[in-house]
Amino acid sequence: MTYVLTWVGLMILLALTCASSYFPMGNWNSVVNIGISCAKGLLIAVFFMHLRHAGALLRIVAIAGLLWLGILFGLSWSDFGTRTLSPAPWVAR
Amino acid sequence: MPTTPFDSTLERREADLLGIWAFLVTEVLFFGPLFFGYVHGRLTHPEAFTAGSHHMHVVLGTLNTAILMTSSLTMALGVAAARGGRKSLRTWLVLTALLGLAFLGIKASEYWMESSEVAQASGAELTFYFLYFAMTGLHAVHLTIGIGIVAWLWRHASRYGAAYHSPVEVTGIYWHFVDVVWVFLYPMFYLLQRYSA
Amino acid sequence: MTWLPAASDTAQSVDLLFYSVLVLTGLMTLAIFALMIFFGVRYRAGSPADRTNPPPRKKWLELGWIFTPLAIFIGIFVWGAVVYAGFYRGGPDDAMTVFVVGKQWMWKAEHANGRREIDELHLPLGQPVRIVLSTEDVIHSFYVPAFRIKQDAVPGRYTSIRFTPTREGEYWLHCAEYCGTDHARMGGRVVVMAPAAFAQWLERGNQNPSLASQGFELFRRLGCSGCHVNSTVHAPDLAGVYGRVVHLSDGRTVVADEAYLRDSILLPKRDVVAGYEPIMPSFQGQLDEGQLSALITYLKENQ
Amino acid sequence: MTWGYLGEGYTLRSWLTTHDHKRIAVLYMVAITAFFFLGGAAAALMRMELATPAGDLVSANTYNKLFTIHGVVMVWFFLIPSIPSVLGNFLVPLMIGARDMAFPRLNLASWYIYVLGGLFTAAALIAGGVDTGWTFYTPYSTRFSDTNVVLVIVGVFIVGFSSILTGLNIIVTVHKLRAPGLTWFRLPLFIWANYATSLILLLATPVLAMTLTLVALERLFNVGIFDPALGGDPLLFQHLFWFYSHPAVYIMVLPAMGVASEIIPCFARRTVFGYRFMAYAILGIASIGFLVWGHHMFVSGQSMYAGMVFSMLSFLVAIPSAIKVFNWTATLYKGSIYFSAPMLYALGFVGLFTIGGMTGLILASLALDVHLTDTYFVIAHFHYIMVGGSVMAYLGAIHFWWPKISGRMYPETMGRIAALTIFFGFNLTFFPQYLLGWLGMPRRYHEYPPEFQVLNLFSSAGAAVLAIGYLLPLAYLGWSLFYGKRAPANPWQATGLEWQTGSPPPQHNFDAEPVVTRGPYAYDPVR
Repeated sequence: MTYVLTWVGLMILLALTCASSYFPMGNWNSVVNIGISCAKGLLIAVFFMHLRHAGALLRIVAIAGLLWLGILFGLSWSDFGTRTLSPAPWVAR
Repeated sequence: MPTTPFDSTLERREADLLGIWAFLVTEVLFFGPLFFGYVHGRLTHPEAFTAGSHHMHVVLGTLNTAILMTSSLTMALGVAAARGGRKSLRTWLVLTALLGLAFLGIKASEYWMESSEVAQASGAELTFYFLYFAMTGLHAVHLTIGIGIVAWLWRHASRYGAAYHSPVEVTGIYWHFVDVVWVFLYPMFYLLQRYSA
Repeated sequence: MTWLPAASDTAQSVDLLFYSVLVLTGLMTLAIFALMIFFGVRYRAGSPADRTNPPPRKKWLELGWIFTPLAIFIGIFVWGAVVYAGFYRGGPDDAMTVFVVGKQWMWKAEHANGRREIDELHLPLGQPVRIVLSTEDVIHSFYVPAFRIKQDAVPGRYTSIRFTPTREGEYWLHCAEYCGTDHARMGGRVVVMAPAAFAQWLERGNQNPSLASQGFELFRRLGCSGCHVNSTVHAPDLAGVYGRVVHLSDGRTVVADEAYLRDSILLPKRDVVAGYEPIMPSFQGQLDEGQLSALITYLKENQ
Repeated sequence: MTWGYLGEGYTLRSWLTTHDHKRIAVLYMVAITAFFFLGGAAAALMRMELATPAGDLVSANTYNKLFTIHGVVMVWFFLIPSIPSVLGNFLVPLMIGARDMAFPRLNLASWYIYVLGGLFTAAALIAGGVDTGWTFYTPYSTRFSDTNVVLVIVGVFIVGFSSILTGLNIIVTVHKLRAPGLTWFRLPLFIWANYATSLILLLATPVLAMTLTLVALERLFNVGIFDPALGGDPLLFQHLFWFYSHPAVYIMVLPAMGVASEIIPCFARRTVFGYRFMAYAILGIASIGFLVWGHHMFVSGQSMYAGMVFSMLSFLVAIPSAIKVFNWTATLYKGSIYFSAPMLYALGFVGLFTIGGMTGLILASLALDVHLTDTYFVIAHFHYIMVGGSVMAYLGAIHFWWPKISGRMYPETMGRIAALTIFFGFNLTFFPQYLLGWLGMPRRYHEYPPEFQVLNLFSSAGAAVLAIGYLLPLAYLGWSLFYGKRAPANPWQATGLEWQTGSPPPQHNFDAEPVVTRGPYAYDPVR
């Protein structure tokens, strides 16, 4: 049964993410966390939500939401990310 | 009741699927600003968020994630049962609802335990707690709605069979979405630099 | 209806850009209107015009009116961006700094030598000036139409804008970001004077101590010197800290600029210096913007 | 001459529990007309106040509440629902040969949610109004305003879901219920426009709902992500708000473009010029519209580099709009143009939208925006696009499809007089505001320097003419309901599917399932 296999996969990933947070990896910790969460999300979407044999339309719709969030995060990063580049208000010397 | 605008139930099922997926897009974007606030807070005040995260109960969080993913499994099996017209639909729906309630129970106990810590949080750590309660609270509200719909399906389980089962399928997709949201919330709140706890 | 004077260096370049874009877009608009009227008259119902096979599409025409405007727009964008950068990029650093604090429905300006004024701002002719803005409550926006400059004052941080007055006279000052009941009354006058008259004006008026000395007085009164100046408490020495590269406890390195000093005073636990404990109390809410900028000026000049 | 869907039931209950998309459209039309005149009244009061430099007609607080209610009501209760919910609901099923929307019950729920949101906003108005401006900028809205901000936020939150449901309905209907033979590139441009608008409704409105909730939470429990003392940043709010609000202005103008693309080919008796480019331009506006929100924040403390990124993208979004204006003009070439009332409205729309678009270019350029933002130049710019564009196109659409909606013909001469009055009154009101903006009069000012009085007087006089212009259609369209000539099935010999069924159409829209064999605008010029 593919569903049970998917479930087992999810459990393994859960254990992995929980364990990985106990190894000091600095910024890599959050990268690993996000990666595993995306993997779990993908597993659920493809198997449980039947995107595996869903039409192209449903797949595009599924991705659209995340893509638009990406626009919000990406373009506003152009503000928050570059605030420190332009010199501080008082730069004199 | 006017005749449905569709010619066949197949056409109706496709429309329902497109409808629920379009609705999930709005849900993803509804959670968007909260994730946006979280990312901004995390980048500008890492130490306050880490401190806040250390007050969380990791064991309960991990258990909750396991419970919710199991409920996704039972929901998926329920949808398969509905498609096959099997009687086991009712049992899967009951299991899903019970797991959902278990999740809410653990969540409520966590809230109760953490409410004392929130009192003396201040500055950016207060924002962490606000985001924690706002996001997990909104998730819990969505879960409660999900449990309500599953209960409603359970009462009308006899109606669904191989010919007509789109309500079960639609609820299944909604349930899995709520699970995916929790999958992202769990590491964000519980697993911040656990090694230095 | 007086025409708007161009009283700063930026004003001239903004005017030039505005009139050229106005002419360009005006021509495009008139061309479209002329075409519509011409077609309207020529092809009105019942007119004997030749209507054989109206073209449903023309590939090259449609691509033409995509890429031609695109090229023009990129030109306007670059020109505008270059002039815009002049407001913010640090020009020759002889710019005179004036701290302007927005407070619900008044502008409080303070010159480097401590001379204060409310809803008034005196500036010397021909000398580049940098306005450093902060606000004590909501968002305000420092707007002088004659200089073509506008900059929001955002709570929680400093914002600044840079220009050079080029014409003597009195000009309107407005608040351009809605800030409550008397948003419309929150404004005043900007007076541009000859440099000599300005220097003389700066010395006259209420003689309060210079910003740096006010900062030093605060440095003692609030107890900063208790820990940071040869004391038993293990706290970083602040002499000459401005401009230095600081190594933080979590491995990051930061240049100690005004924003860093400000955040260290208000949110000390955020960027703790390597090798020190986060024991410094936060001064959030005890200092208003004026005192904060005085303290930071003192730290800057205490080389 | 049966009364079609209007004759299906005369009781109030039959109207309030209908699932028929045509009746729901009429319910929406009544509701938004009421809100239009509420917003209009606020605008009239403001223009009267601004006739004199001193703040003598209303107090500063009242003026602030007036422009807030004008903004909130006009944006969320008139402009956003006007064409998608009224004409979209009525025409989308008719134009694609469907019996009804995909989810009829959801459609009715959307109207009730709209009314509920309206009640909350009206309650906020009665309880003393709100003075934060329709933009709700923090920290004024969260900490310093003492008016009932939370009540109006609940109202806007609820009405947001009403437009999400309408958008959802239109998207699923266009995807799943097209008549046989109706491929995507045989769809009328009105459908393309409403489809793209629904995409924006679905992708942008939820962000607004959550952002306003965060403002309400921060106001009630003073905890949140916008307060600098708690490590937040007021610019977070502006990013989130404008991420919704710029696509929202495209929600308001895109359907108007769809209407113009229907009316102009019909009265020029020829196919639209460059159909494919027009369809792609609609999708282009909808997608690039999401990338440009930062141009509202050039002077708000946003970093210089972000300003440049958003300025460049704002110039890109102007390209599809330019394509559409050029195509509308080219559609007149070699046509046989009949200047009926809808045509006057449509040509007025193209003209005023062009002026609005050109001044948008001026505002997109960084250096000019520093001087012009938050002044009356911006007010004139967006009113040229919203009032000159969307409202003119909405009125043109109401006149063009009035035979289909009411089964009656409107009086032609009165229609033309109203169109010209509105065009003249509009220009007299808003063109002086461009000059005021360049001269440096900030927006949302209850008092202003005396030297601006002459231009403000022109503007206030124009507002009076505009008010009369808007009252005319209300009068003669109402009159036409009872005494207007009975409308034939296709009074304009137009080519849309909606003209192949009776007017007003029967409840189930089409007696025989229509089959589509040709492209949308197959007009033969010689009539």
